[in-house]
Amino acid sequence: MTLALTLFTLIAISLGAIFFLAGTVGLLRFPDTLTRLHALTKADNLGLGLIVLGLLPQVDWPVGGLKLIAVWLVVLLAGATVGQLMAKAARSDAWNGSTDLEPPR
Amino acid sequence: MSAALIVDLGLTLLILGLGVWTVAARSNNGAVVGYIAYGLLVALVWVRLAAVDVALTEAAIGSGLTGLLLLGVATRLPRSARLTRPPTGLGTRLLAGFLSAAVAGGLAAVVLLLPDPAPTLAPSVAANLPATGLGNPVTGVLIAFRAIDTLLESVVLVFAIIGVWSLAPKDGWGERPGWLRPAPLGSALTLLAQLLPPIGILVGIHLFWTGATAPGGAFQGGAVLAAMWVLAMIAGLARPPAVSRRWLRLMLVAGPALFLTVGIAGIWLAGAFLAYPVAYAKPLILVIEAALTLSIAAALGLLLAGPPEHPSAAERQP
Amino acid sequence: MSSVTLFGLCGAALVGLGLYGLIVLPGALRRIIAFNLLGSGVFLLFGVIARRGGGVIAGTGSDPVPQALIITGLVVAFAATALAVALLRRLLQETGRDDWDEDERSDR
Amino acid sequence: MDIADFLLAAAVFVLATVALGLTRILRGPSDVDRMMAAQLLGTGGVAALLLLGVATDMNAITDLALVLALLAAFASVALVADARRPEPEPVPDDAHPEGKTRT
Amino acid sequence: MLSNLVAGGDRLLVLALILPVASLMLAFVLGGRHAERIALATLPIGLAVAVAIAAAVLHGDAPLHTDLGGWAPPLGVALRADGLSAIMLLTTAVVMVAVGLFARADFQVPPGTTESRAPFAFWTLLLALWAALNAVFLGEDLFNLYVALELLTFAAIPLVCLDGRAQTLAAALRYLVFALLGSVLYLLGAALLYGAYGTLDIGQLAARIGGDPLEPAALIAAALMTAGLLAKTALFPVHLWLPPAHAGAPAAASALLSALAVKASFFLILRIWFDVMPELLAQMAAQVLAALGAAAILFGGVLALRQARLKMLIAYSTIAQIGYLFLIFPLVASPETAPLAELRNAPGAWTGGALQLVSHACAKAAMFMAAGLIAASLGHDRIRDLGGIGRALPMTLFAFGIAGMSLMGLPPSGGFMAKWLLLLAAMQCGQWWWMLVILAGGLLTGAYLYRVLATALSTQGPSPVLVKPVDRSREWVVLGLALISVLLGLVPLSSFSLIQIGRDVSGIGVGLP
Repeated sequence: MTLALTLFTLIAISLGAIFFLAGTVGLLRFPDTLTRLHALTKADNLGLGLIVLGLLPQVDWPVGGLKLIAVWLVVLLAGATVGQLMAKAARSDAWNGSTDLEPPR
Repeated sequence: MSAALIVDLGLTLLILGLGVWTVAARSNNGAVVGYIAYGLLVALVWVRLAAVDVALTEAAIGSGLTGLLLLGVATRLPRSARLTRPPTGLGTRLLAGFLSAAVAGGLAAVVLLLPDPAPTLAPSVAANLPATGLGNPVTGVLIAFRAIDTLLESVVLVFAIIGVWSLAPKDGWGERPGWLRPAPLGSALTLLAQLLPPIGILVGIHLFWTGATAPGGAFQGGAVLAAMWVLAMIAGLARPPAVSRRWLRLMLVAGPALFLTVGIAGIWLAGAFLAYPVAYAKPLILVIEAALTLSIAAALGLLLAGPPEHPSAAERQP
Repeated sequence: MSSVTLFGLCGAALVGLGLYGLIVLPGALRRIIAFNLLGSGVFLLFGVIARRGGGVIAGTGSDPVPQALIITGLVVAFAATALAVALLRRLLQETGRDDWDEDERSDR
Repeated sequence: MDIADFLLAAAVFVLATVALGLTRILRGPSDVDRMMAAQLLGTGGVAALLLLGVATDMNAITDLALVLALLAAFASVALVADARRPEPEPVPDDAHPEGKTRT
Repeated sequence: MLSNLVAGGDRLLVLALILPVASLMLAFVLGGRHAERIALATLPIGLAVAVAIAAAVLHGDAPLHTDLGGWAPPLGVALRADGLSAIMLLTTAVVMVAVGLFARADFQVPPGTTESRAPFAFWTLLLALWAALNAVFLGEDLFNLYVALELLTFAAIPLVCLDGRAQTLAAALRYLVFALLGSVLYLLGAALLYGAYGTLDIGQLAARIGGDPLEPAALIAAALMTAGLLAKTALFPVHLWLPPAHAGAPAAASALLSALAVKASFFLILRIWFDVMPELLAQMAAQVLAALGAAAILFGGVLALRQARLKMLIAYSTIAQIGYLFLIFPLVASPETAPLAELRNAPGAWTGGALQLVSHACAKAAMFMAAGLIAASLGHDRIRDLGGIGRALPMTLFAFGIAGMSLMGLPPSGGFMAKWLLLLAAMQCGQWWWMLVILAGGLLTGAYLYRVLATALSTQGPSPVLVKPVDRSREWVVLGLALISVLLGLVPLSSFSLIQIGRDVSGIGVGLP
C-alpha cells in the first residue's frame, strides 16, 4: 500500500469523523427542529460518505468495495427520503400531539 | 482499565440509559424511538460479544421490524393515552421495584459466580461440523444439531400468522391485511421504495447464501427480505396479498414443510428423524435454508401487515 | 472486571428494568416494550454465557449453541410482539382503550 | 500507530459523538427530534461498524453494517410514513377520561 | 406385536410430534371445509399413536427415548416418554377427540362461503395446540421445551378471543402478557443452567447437578423457571388472567384451555423439581409450592361460590383444582413418605397427583362443554336463571353433575381416588394440615356445585325457554368424557403402574380402598 493512499484514508476518515461531530453539535445546539434536521442530514451523509471514501483503498475489490458503496447508497437514499418526510412531519400537525410541550391533562 | 473496557462501559451505560428512558418516557412515541435506538446499540454489543450471527438478527428483527410494529400502534393510540396516566400506586411501585432489584441482584451474583472455566459445547460443535458440510457453526447448530428447535420455531411463525389472522374484524376474512394501507405519499418515499428493495433483496439473498460458511442464514436473510417487502407495501408499490390466496399459504409453510419432509426422509436415508445422509448433507441443508428464508420473509412481512380487513374498514377505523 | 462480566451485569440490570416496567407501567404498549427489554436482557445474559464458553476453548469466538438459541429466541419474541400488538390494535379498534385493566372495570 | 488502530480509534470517536447526540432523545421536544437522534445513531453505528470491519478484516461486520443501514432506514421511513396519518377519533364510550383511576 | 411397538418406540415419539404439525400445515394450506376434515381425520390417528406409546411404555416397562437427527445430547436434542408422559399424551388425545367431535356444530363453514374466520382458526389451532402439548410432554431438552411452551402460547391465545368481543380481546391480551413473562423467565433459567452445567438435556443436568455442590446459578434458575411456569399455570397468586380468558372463550376452546393448556406448564414444574433439581432443594420448595396450592384451593373455591355466571364459576373451579396438583410436592418429596423400598412402587401421592391431572382434565372439559350447551340453549349462562334446566336438558345436566362429582372427590370417581391417595399420603407422612385443605376444598367444591345443581334441578317455576334445541350427539360426547373421569375411579389401582414407569419416585404404599 502506498503512502499516498494511506494518507488519503487518514484524511478522509478524519474529515468524516469531524462531520459526524458537526452533525451532533448541530442536533444539540440548533434552535428548532427544521434547522436541526437540515444540519443533521447533511452532516451525517457527508460524514459517512467520507468514511466510506477513506475505506475504499483499504478493502478487497470488487466485493468489499461494492459493499461499502452499497452501504453509502442505502444511507444516502434513506437519509434524503427520511429528511424530506421528517421536514414535512415537523411542519404538519400530525406530530404536535406527541410533543412534550402539550400540557398534561 | 483497557481502552476496550472503557468503550464497553460506555456502551453499557448508553444501553441502560436508553432502557430507563423507554420505561420512564412520558410519550409513547418517545419510548418507541428510544427502543429503536436501544436495539441498534444492542446489535453493537453482540459484535463485542463475538456473536455476529446474533448481531445480524438483532439489527434486522430486534430493532428494525420490532420498531415498525411498535410504532404502528404507538401512533394510533388515542391522544389521552399518549401521556402518562395516573401512575401505579406507590405501594405497587415499591413492591415491583424491590422484586425487580432482587431479581437483578440475584442475576448479577450469578454472573459473577458462573463457573470457571465455563462449560461449553463449542469444541463438540467444531468436531461434528464437518459431517454437515457447513462452515458456520451457528448454522450447523440451527439446521443440524438442534434442527428440531428450528423446525418448531418456523412452525411458531405459522401459528403466529394464524393467531394474527384470527383477529380479523367482522367481514375481514379472506381480504387483504389492513395495517399497511398506504396513505397518499410524496414522490420521495416512492422513489426510495423503488430503489432500496433491489439492494435489499440482494443483501437478503447474500445473507442466506453466506450463512452456510459465514455469519448469516435463513432468519437474517428472511428478515431483510421481509423489510423490503413491507417497505414496498408502505409506499403503495405492492399490496398485501389476500389471506385466502393459496400460493401465499403455500409460501408460508414451504420452509417448515420441506424441512419436515427431509427430516422424515432421514429416518430411512440416514437412520434418524432430521438426520441428513452425509453425502448430501450440504445441498439438502441449502435447499431447506432457501425454503425457510422464503417462508420466514413471508411470515415476518405478514405479521407486520396485520389481520385481514374489509376494504371499507379503512374509512371506519383508524 | 472484564467486558464480558460488564455485559453480564448489564443484562441482569435490563432484566430487572424490564420486569419493573412490565409490572408498573400503565398501558399495554408500554408493557409490550418492557417485555422486549426484559427479553433482550435475557438474551444478553445468554450471550455472555456463550462468550465465556467460546473464550475458554478457542481463545476467541463464542459458543455457537447459545448463539443459535438466541437467534431462535429473537424470532419467537418478535412473533410474540406481533401477536400482542395485533391484539392491542384490535382492542383499540373495538373500544378505544389501550389496556386490559380498564376493560375489566367497565365489565362491572 | 498502524492503520487498523487508527480505524478503531475513528470508530470509537464516531460512536462517542453520536452517542452524545442521544441526549436529544431525552430533551425532545418533538418526536421528530428524537427520531433524528436515533437516525444519527444509526448512521454513526454503520460508520463505526464499517471502520471496525475493515480494521479487523471481518467481512461479516461489513454485512452487519449493510443490514443495519437497510433496517435503520426502514424504521425511520416507517415512523414518518405512519405519523402522517390522521389521529383516530376518540371512541364515544371513552368520553370521561378524567374520571379514570387505575385499580 | 407389542414387542414391535417397543422396538419402534422412538419412531412413535417422532410421529406423535410431527403428526399434528403436518396436519396443521395441510389444513392451513387447504383451508375452508378441508381444515375441519383434516382435523377430524387426525383425531383417531393421534389417539392411536398415543395409545401405542402408552402400550409400548407399559409393555417395555421402560421409558421410550430417541435422539433426534442422530445427535446425542448435549449437542443434540432428545425426546423421551416415561409413564407420566404417556398418560398425559393419552389424556390429551382423548380430550382432543371429544372436543373435536363436540366442536363440529360450532365451527362449521356457513353454507355459501368457501372459508370463514372462526372455523379456520379453530381447527388449525386445535391441531396447533395438540402439537404444542405433545412437544411439551415429549421434550427432554430445556430449550426445546421453551419452544414447545411458546408453541402452546401461540396456539392458546387466539382461542381465547375467537368470538372477537372486546372483553375476550382484553382477556387474551392479558393472558398473552402473563404467558410471555412466564416463558421468558423460564428461558432465563434454562440459559443459567446451560451456563453452569453446559447442557440442556434434563437427564444430563440431573446427573451433573446431583454430582456437584449446587451452583448458585442452579438455585436462581430453578426459582425463575418455577415462577415463570407458575404464571402460566395460573397458580394463586398469579391466577388473575385465567378466569376471564377461560370463561370468555367459546366452550370447546375453554375445554381445551382449562383441561390441557394449564397442565403443560404444571408438567414442566414437576419435571424441574423431580427430574432436574436435587432432592434436598426440592423438599424446601415443596412446602412453598404446596402452600400456594392450598391457598389456591381455598381462594378459588370461595371465589367460585361468588360467581354469577356458570362459565366463570367453572373457570374459578379450575384455579382451585390446580391447587390440588401442587400438594403432590411435599407428599412425594418428603423422606418420611418412602421409608421402605418395596413401598415405592405402590400407588401413593404420585399416582394421586397423576390421577388428579387426568380426571380433572376429563371432568373440566366435560363441564365447560356442558356449560356451553346450556348457554347455547338458553342464550345465557347466568346461574340465577338456570331454573328448570334439569328438565329441559337432563342429559347435559347429568353429565355436568357427574363431572362435578369427580371434582368434589365423591366416590367412586377418579377425582375421589386422586384426593383419597393425596389424603392418605398426607396422613402417613404426618402432614395433617394438607388433609384439612383437601377436605375443605372438597366442601367448597360441593357448595359451589350445589348452587348450580340446586337451581338447575328446581322444579318450581316454568320450564325455561330454549332459544336453540340441543344436539343429542353433542350431549353424548360430553357425557362420555364425564363418565371417563368417573370410571377412572373404578379401575384397579394396580393398573396405574404405568404412571411410575421411568422414574424412581418415592411413593407411599397405601392399602387399596
